[in-house]
Amino acid sequence: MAMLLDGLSWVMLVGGGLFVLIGGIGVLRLPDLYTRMHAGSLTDTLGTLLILGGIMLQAGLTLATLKLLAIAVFLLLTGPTATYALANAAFLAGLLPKNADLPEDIAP
Amino acid sequence: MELLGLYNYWVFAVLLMVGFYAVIAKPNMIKKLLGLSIFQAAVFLLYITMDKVEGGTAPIIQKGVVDAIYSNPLPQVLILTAIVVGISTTALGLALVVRIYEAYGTIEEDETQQLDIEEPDSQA
Amino acid sequence: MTVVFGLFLLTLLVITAIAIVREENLFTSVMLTGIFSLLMASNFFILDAADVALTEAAIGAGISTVLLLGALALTPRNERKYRGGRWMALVVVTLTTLVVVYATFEKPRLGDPEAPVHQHVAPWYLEKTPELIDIPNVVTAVLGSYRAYDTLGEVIVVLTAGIGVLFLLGLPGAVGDRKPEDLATGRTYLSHHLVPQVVGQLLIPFILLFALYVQFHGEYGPGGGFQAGAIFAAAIILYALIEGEREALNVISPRTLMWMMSGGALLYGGVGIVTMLMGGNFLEYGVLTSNPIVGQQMGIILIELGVGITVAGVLLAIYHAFAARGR
Amino acid sequence: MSLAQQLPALQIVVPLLTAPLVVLLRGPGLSWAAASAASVMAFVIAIAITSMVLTGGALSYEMGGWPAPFGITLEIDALSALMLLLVTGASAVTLLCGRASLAQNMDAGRQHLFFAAWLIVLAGLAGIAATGDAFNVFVFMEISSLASYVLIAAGSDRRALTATFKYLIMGTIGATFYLIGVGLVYMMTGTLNFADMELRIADVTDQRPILVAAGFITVGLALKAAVFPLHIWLPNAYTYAPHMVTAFLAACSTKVAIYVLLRFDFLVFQGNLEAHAIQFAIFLAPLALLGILVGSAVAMVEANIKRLLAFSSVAQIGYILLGASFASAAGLTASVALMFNHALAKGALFLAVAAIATRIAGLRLDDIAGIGRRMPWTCAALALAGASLVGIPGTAGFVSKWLLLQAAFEQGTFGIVAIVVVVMSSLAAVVYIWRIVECVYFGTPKNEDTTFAEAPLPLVAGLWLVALANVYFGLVPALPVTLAETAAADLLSHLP
Amino acid sequence: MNPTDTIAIAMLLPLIGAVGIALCGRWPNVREVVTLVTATSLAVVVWSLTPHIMAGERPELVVAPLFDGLSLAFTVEPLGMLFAALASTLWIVNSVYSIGYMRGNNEKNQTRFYVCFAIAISAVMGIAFAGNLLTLFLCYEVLTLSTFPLVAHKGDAATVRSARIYLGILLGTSIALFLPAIIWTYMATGTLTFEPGGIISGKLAGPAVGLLLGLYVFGIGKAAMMPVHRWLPAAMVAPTPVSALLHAVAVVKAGVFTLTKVIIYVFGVDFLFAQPSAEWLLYAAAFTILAASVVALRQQNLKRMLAYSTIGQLSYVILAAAILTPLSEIGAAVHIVAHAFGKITLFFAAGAIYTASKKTELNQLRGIGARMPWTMAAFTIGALSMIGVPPTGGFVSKWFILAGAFQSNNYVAIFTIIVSTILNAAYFLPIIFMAWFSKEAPGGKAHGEAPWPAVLALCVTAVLTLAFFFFNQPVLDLESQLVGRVK
Repeated sequence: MAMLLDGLSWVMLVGGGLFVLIGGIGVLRLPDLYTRMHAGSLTDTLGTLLILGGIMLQAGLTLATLKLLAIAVFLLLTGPTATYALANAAFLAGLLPKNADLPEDIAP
Repeated sequence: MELLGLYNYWVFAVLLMVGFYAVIAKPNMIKKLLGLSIFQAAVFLLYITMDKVEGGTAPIIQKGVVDAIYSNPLPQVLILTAIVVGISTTALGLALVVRIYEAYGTIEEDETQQLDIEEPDSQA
Repeated sequence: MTVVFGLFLLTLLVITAIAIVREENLFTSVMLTGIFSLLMASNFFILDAADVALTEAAIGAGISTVLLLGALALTPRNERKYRGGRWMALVVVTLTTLVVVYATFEKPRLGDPEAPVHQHVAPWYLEKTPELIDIPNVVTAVLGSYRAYDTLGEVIVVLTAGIGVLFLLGLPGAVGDRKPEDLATGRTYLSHHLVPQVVGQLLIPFILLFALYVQFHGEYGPGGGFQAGAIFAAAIILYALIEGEREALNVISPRTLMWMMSGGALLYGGVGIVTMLMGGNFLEYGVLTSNPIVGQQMGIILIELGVGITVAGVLLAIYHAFAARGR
Repeated sequence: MSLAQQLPALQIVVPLLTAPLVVLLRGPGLSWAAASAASVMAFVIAIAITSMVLTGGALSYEMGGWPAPFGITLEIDALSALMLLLVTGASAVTLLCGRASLAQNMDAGRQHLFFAAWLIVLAGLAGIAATGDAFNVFVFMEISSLASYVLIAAGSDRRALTATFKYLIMGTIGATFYLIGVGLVYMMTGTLNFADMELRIADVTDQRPILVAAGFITVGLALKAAVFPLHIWLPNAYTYAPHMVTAFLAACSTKVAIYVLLRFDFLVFQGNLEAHAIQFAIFLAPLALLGILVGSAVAMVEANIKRLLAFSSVAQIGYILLGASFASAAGLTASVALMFNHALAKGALFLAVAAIATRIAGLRLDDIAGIGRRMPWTCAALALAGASLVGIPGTAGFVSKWLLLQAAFEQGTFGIVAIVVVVMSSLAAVVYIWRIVECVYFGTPKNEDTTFAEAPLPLVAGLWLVALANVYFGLVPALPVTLAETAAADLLSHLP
Repeated sequence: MNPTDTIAIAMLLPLIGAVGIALCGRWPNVREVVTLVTATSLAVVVWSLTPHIMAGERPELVVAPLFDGLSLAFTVEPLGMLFAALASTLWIVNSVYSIGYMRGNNEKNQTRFYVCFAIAISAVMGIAFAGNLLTLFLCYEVLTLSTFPLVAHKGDAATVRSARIYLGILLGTSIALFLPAIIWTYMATGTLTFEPGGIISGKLAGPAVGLLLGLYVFGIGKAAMMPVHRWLPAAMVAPTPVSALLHAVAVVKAGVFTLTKVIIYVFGVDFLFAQPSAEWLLYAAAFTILAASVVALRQQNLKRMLAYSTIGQLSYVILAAAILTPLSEIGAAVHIVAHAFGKITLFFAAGAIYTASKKTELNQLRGIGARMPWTMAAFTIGALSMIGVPPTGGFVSKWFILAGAFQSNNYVAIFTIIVSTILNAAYFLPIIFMAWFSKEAPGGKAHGEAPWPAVLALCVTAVLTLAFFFFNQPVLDLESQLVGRVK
């Protein structure tokens, strides 16, 4: 059982690390702000969540797990919010997605 | 390992250099303030580096744990103070910059100096 | 392992610093400064300086970034391009650095337990604290009792910064001729951002709670007045960002802010005066109660409270001064 | 514990804690009264402390009841006492008599903040002078610096802002340098207490970091003390600050930095660090001479009298440093006495400037031409203080000049150089002071209204108080000279 | 009233007078009365000291201890006594004259004039009675500063410029040379008190002595040794009473008096006599005498000519002191008096002429003797005294100086005195001749004598000049004490 949990946690940790890496590459490689944000959001949602989960499994049922849980919740709240705000601000600032063909009515 | 042991000090030196350069070479006042905070951060690093003890933990005494090694609390206290002093200086500096921009219409030091030279030395 | 991680962070620090200086868009520079402070904080953490890390994160990465942005909102965003000719500066800077490096060759290696730093005063603190003050966090003990005089000075520094900024920029309703009513009402930056508002309102209570935790848990874990004050201020600032200056100033009125600024310092100093009246030296908490240890703890809690109040008040006042200056 | 034993703490606590109270007071009058009361009380305490030091020797006070080096202690010897007298005295006089000049161009809504900042400067400077802890010096240095930025920025001219910014940048660099130096010393000794450092620094095997630390501390403090060529912040700061602030700061602030320099150099470094003694003599003495020459030279051609006096301050700082760089009993005595007497002379001069500024718009020489008839009292005091600055016998300035030359005579060939420089700059002083006095009395007024328009009474009264102090301490220089001699003996007793 | 208090009173009286004058500024007559009363009472006080000094007393007064061993102290000795008596007495005469002059030319700022004058006199008393070099230096500077407003009295640009020269040279030399000299002396000897026989002997030797002497001679700019004499002609822009009392008596005499005191009480005559490195002083003085006389010969403005003649006459005193023989020392002292009487008479005359006729140039003086007989008579007496013709005071002093010179076979001195006497004659006699015997230039406006106070004053001084030839015994007795100490 412990064996299994340990394995699972490691899988999650490695997976998380992988997503973070992908997110990083994405931020560097993708063409414009929106797509980059897309990649970035990958980092601070899935990546971090997996890592946190892995650590929780490592920690077992302790106060630490509780704290990690809280962190996870807050990340879930803040991450998307930040992404949203950023995108919205960029759009209002008149930054259009690369080669986007928007209908006239929502053009800024 | 011997050199790694000194790496912190060198980073301190380099940060010092970078910040100091920004302070004296950049005419933009906000840039100067940013440089100033880097300059101070370098010093924080110097102090915190010296409080580290190998295999030690933060100086929060756990009851019952015998012969635990703790890092040195004193530099931490000093740097807590220094950080606060730093932010206070930055805040005051920024307020000045805002007022200067309102009064001169620029925050580039060389330009303000130019304006001062042009202005006849009136009421001092 | 930690050493390698440390090297990594330090290198990142240097790179960030250089980027900050080279970047010509001040907005970017400011953002990078935030990152710089976070890196520095984590660095402090691996160097076993939890309290400093917390402070640097709260003040360096949080508050100072906000203040810089507040100032940037009132000044040009871009640094003017200008021709070089700064050899003098380069020479001075290089000389300074060389001198430092010259000195560092003789310095004790990182974490060397034999270093004189760890011989003289520090061990005494670590040994005596349990029996003299009996709180786990030695940093708080040193900050609050052994070197409480420094800390008082520090509070006054913060207060001075507040006084200075208010003197220069004014604070609607307290300093200068503007009243909060003059400020634009209603939702400000985020008027068309529904999501952040909802989430923000959701988070603010937790942030306040956390501030109180940091404030009163300071004797046992990392934390204390400065960090708590900064976090508290951050919460209110968030509220101001969501709901606008005017509303924020209605929540905590300018006069209240002034009272917080001075009140904290006065509370701190008052403790000292009381100890004097009770026949001790200035800030000698031992005399507060019959049992000196309890007295010490009491004193530390009180002065930490004073610190927290002043810091929160000043940081808020400064923020409002900047934010209200714009409109 | 008796009150007398608490005095050292009260000396700093009184102004330090009155400041937040003043912030809460609304209305300029009330806040001014509170601030004045606090600084007068501080002055009284300083006098009491001085008498105690003169009779009973140095005082020591353990903050929080923790003994050094674990806690912070206040160590007040003759030198500190002199500094305390200067700081508190300057503050008390300028505040009491300066109300009119301050209210002149500052809206009432902000004055309470201004007075709070003033008290904080006072407390900060006093704290530096009193403390025996190297880091505590840094804290109080920052307290006084930040607050004095506020005071200077209160100047009516927009150039006050840029001047303050320059001061802020240079001041912070100076403080940070000092911090680096203290850090290095702490790293090698593991203590922050001056006395303790002195003991432990001797055992440090390799002195490289100590030497570098000495360098950083000296440069940092030199920045704060406006030692040539690090003085560039001073002229504008003094010129565009409110006149009363100039009078207050010019009287004491730079001297406090020099005081720390002396303390560190003689108590901590020179005793143990051969190289440092030489560093002191080799680097500081020439800088002092250059400062004297340049300061006097610029002052001779400067047209704005405040800036003129500011440059003369640069020269005077050179004098103080020169005396110290002899590292002899006579030299240090001269140096300390100079601090006291220069504070008297410059304080009076800037007070006179403030008095003039209450009636005349500009402060260029041609603006003040021929006002001797309009403001006889002010101008007479101005001439008197000027005589003291020049060093006319019978004034305080003469005493210190005499001591300085006497010290220089002991120095052999270098002494001769020093004498020549000092004499030259005294002649320069005759010239630039005379430019003012002659302009005031014999210049032809711009506008021909010769209506009697004397400055407000309190201002003139305070001005004359200080001016007469110049004469008194010129004829009966017992107090400053005794203090100076004791201080010099203290400092030298730490040399090997 | 014991002598010690008298010293204090002698210095305080003029100050009190100054305050009184300032207060009475609104009513000129009262103000003048105050001036006269002060002057007379001062003279009485000072003279009341003479019997004590004659009896060989040396009353001392220590006001305040300054730093390490130095104090603000006063003592009275023959030379100082003589100087004080001279200045205080002539102040009365001068005040009478001033009243005539200032009103005759209705000058402005008269109150300031009288106040500063009183302060200057008090400073002179201080110099005369100073017990050590430091005290003397103090009063010396006070005198310089208090006389500045008198010199710059007119206040127009030209006056201020000359006044600047006046102050610049006097203050500059005193700070740059005099003060270092004092400090050097103090460092070398550990004291600054005036000791009979000097304090330097044995402490310094060789060229150092010469150098120190040089610092003193040129540091004491008031002695107007060339090349630091420029201030004296510059000071002639002042109203004539100032030139008369201050720049013929008080200030310049303060210079030579200080120098003599330094030579006698600091160096010590015998010691200096043995110093080859000090001989240059003699030649410097001789040069000044001759050069000044030649320059005077070429002056067209009466007051400037008198100024240069003063420079020459001052160097007589220095020369006499530098001959370093007992008789010559007496000669120095006596010459201070003799020249004072003579020169003040001349200046009074010049001032009277200006007041009556607004004439300042020599060539305007043709036939003026007919219009202003009293004035010109006095002028003649003064001039004769300058030349040294019996029966005038000038002869007495010259006699002693020559005697001293012969005593030590000092041919340089003898030669100088003879030549300069000829030169003096060469520039004074033509004036007298013009004034009495040549015809007045046509078209000159008619005018009579100056206001009576002025005439009265100049007659008095002229009489004194003559009287001093016959009744100089007291002075000689007084000063022979000095010599007694020198021997």
